[in-house]
Amino acid sequence: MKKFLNKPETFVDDMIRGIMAAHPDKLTYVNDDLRCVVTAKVKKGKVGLATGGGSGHLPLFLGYVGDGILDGCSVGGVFQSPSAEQMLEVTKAIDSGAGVLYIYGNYGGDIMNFDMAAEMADMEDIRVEQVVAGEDVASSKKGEEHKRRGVAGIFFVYKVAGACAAAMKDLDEVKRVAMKACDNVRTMGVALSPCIVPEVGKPSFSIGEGEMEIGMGIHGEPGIERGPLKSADEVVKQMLDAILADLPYVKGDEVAVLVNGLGATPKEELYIMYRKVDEMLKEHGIKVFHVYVGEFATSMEMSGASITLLKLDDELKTYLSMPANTPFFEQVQL
Amino acid sequence: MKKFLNKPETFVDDMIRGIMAAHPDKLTYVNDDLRCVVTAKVKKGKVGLATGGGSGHLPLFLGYVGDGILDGCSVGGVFQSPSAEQMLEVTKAIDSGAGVLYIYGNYGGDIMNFDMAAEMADMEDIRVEQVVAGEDVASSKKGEEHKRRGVAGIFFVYKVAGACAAAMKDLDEVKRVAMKACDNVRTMGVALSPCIVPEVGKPSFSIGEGEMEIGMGIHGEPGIERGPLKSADEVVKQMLDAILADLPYVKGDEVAVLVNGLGATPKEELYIMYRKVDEMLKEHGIKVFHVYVGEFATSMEMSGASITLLKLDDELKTYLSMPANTPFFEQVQL
Amino acid sequence: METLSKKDFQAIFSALKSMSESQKEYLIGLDSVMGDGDLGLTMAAVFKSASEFAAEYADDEIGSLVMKAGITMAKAAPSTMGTLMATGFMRAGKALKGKDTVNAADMADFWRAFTDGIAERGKSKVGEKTIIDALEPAARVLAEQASSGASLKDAMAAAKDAAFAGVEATKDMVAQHGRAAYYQEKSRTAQDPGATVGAMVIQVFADYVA
Amino acid sequence: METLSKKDFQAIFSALKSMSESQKEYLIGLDSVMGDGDLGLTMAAVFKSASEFAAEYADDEIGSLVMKAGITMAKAAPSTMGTLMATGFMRAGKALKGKDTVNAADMADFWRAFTDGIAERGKSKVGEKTIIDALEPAARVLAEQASSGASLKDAMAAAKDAAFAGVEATKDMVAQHGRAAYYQEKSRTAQDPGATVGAMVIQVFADYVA
Ligand SMILES: Nc1ncnc2c1ncn2[C@@H]1O[C@H](COP(=O)(O)OP(=O)(O)O)[C@@H](O)[C@H]1O
Ligand SMILES: Nc1ncnc2c1ncn2[C@@H]1O[C@H](COP(=O)(O)OP(=O)(O)O)[C@@H](O)[C@H]1O
Ligand SMILES: [Mg+2]
Ligand SMILES: [Mg+2]
Ligand SMILES: [Mg+2]
Ligand SMILES: [Mg+2]
Repeated sequence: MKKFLNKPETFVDDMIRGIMAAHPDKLTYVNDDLRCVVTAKVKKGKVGLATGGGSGHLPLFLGYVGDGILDGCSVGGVFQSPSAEQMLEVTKAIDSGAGVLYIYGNYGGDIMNFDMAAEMADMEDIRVEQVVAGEDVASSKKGEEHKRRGVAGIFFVYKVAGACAAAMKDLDEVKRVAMKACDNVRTMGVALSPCIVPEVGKPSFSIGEGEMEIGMGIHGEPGIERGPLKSADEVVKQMLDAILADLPYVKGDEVAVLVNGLGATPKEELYIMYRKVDEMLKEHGIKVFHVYVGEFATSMEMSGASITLLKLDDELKTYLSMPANTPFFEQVQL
Repeated sequence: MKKFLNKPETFVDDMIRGIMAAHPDKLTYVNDDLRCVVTAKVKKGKVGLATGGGSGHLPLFLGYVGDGILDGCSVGGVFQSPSAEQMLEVTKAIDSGAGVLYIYGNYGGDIMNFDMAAEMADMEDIRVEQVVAGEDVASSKKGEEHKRRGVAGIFFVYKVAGACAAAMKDLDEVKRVAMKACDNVRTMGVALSPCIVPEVGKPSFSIGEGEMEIGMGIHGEPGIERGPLKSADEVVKQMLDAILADLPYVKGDEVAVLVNGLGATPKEELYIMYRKVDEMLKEHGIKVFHVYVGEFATSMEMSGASITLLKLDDELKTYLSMPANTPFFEQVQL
Repeated sequence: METLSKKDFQAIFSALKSMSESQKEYLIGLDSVMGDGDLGLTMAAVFKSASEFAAEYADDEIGSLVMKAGITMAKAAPSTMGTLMATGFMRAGKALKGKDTVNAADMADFWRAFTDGIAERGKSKVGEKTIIDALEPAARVLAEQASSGASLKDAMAAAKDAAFAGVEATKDMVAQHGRAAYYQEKSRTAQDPGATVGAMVIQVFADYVA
Repeated sequence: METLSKKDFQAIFSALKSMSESQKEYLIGLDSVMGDGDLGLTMAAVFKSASEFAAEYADDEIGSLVMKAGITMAKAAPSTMGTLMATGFMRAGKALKGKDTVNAADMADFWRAFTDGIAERGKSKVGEKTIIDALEPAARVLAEQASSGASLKDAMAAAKDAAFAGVEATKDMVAQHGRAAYYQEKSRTAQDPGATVGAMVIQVFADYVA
């Protein structure tokens, strides 16, 4: 294991300390607990947006806390859910009367704890609604969308819901927009190499030299095909064909695209992949509204990538275009 | 070699095609040559800022072409200089009468070609000035600063010079500000693993399991110490001690900090490193004005990091704070 | 002992703490087979905090004692079983809302709410190799016993037997939830640690009223 | 032949093209030892474009013919030697500015400017195992010969010998520039490809005036 760290046990807390030290004007934490991260400037009367999840996926999850997106995030150990208690503390800190929306990925531990947190928040008279993002088409077949893992596509859900909340809409409206994004987003990933959880110290799985695994999850959950690494164009075609067929996205649709690196894969390669995405979307008569390329949801030093499409209507376009500003993500008005 | 690519020979061109396809509103190219990248909106009367260098370092170099920073970039093969001809074409495209400033790293091929391009531009009556960035304290000893490699610190030179040009200052003034940044910036890097040049297909050097190399260059140039990988705090201390002693940065100074990932190193680890940077700067009584953490100058999938300090005065603070917006780097007014 | 008062519940929480301490190593071992081995630690933490909370509890109402003990547990340990155990007690407490005494019928309500709360939170049901495989048979037996007029003592004894039978049954189930589910078919022969803890908790109640 | 006209320079560029084609494989081989092996290709490309440009050149002035041939070269090949060769011709052309004929003294100025231009651009000097090790002795000899009134033919013949002696000398130098420099002490025994090309170019001039 070659990592810059002090002790595996302090990996997460050292990381958050670094984040807090680097961005004191933007982020802070509550309840004397580094893992209850909230924006430094809670906006009165605005619906609060909270997320949470395991560490090891930066900029997920806490990286989207900031102006125009999320207000708070509870942080778990590497690949572990934060506790309901931490979620509750974040909820209390970011509620300013308009209620709080939880947006998080479809993982057992997270669901259980967010459910629990919502129940506890209810006891404290804070209205909480929940939206669970799950858009990895490789993780469950069509018809069983509710079983799908949430991966990089959750960025789009954060973005539009965050903009909707920033526009001072009420909780029901923000939830509706978040759910609309969930309904219109699809992702597929491919992994080339594993990553190492610091406290474990060795890779949790292996992919042979010259092999790739299509559909693998960001914690190493099994994919749908392991085989020889193909050319970038072939890999993209296989992934995008599956995404396009799933919603399905059709001629005349307008989409936002996210080509996401899982950690070690350089931007050079992500753009080589996007070249093919662009070519295929043109062939399919699908219009591209905006393109994001970079690391939006990672697995530490895993090498691999994912492709996400978000089908847009005017409302989603408006919210996607609004500015946002966090220590990990800046966007000016599109 | 596990990379998403089609053919090694088309690596760079496929990448640029992807970039152009993703950001057509922001970037374009001239002379029918993908490798002559210029901003989609040249601003009349503004000093043009050009850079250039080998591929494999995204967001260096072309990633800094955009509003508020650079206007053009000639792109070489992986780790190879672009040609003087390409530099000249970029120069012609971005000059709108106020002259052009070249800012590039201290590498033999780049220097030779930029010198040549400047000479050719002169023949076409375009006034060109040059600033060569070299701030890697590990690459040459104090007193021989002119021999130092330019690495991630060039970002700061781009940023302040770009803001100065955007403020419609003249060529001499922009050059003065760029040189001021060069004089006040210092970097030190550490590598944990090599990277693979696509056309070569295998690592150009190796670092043993459990080893690190302090001071290694971003093309694998030898560092100043190879030894067992130490704790993040120890690594940072060794690097920052060298940086602080070099300028030297002293009590009362105000700095901007850049913790840069070389490619495979996750943001989690960069922030663990920053935690120690922050602690040490506090101990030294050095004030931090702004912190950048992320990938600003990479070596494809190399794992490692660099730390850069820029000593600030009011002028540099003003220019650093101004907004910038490229496909790879967005900053709102600080 | 046909009805339990607040004092009895305080004693039960204290007994749960003792149980979790004495069983710590055993639970760590069970959870190490196909889990991360933390179960002994989290159960000790959970019941320590609940017992401390209960000991300080001033009011006579049992419902809110139990519910708030559940909240306390949730704050004490973030792992799966910590959350589920907390959920169970919170829901059981809600079911006992307003009660200063608890009889056999109330106890049946307690465990039904406890079980359903966990099943709902965990999205799990019988046969999926979880704590539900211990709780569901126990809750069902308790309901039968209570409606047929059995004593609290006899009802809880029967529930305990049903719970441990449920634990036995997990030795021929494939895990559908949590870390053990990664092992798929290989998980079949293992005894489920969560079910084991569930039965142990019921046993503490049964032993107290015996 | 005591003076060269524009036509002669056109012929020389044509001869450079032929030379670079016939030496292509040899130069590739030399550059493959400690370089990337492209030198034969870049020299062929550079002199092909220069010769095509020169053949079309209408004016009689030699200075701008040579300088613009240099610019043409710069556009033809991006590698180190492409840039340096282009620089050499551009600077030599500037030195001949306004001249319609070139005598021995002009030729000395040509190679002095050529050599200094490359040394300046490459930040290199004698002894660093580069093309300068062929050019500098040749330029020096030419200056001596010209000032002592030697014929163009004799002066160029002496310069050629000095250049090839310089190439020989690179076989006991450690490379300070370019890819070969990565090899440090191991680079010592190799013959420098850039110096070799430099001497070959001088030879083309010497052969033409012979
Ligand atoms: N979704 C679920 N519903 C009910 N019980 C579950 C569920 N997932 C796991 N369990 C129970 O939790 C036990 C493991 O608890 P614990 O060690 O706390 O898990 P972890 O350490 O993985 O968070 C399992 O033996 C199983 O009985
Ligand atoms: N800085 C320099 N100054 C002068 N000559 C140089 C310099 N660097 C390299 N050379 C010459 O260039 C030759 C290699 O040329 P070339 O094959 O074009 O290089 P590359 O392919 O690495 O760009 C070397 O043999 C050497 O003579
Ligand atoms: Mg466990
Ligand atoms: Mg656990
Ligand atoms: Mg070469
Ligand atoms: Mg070359």
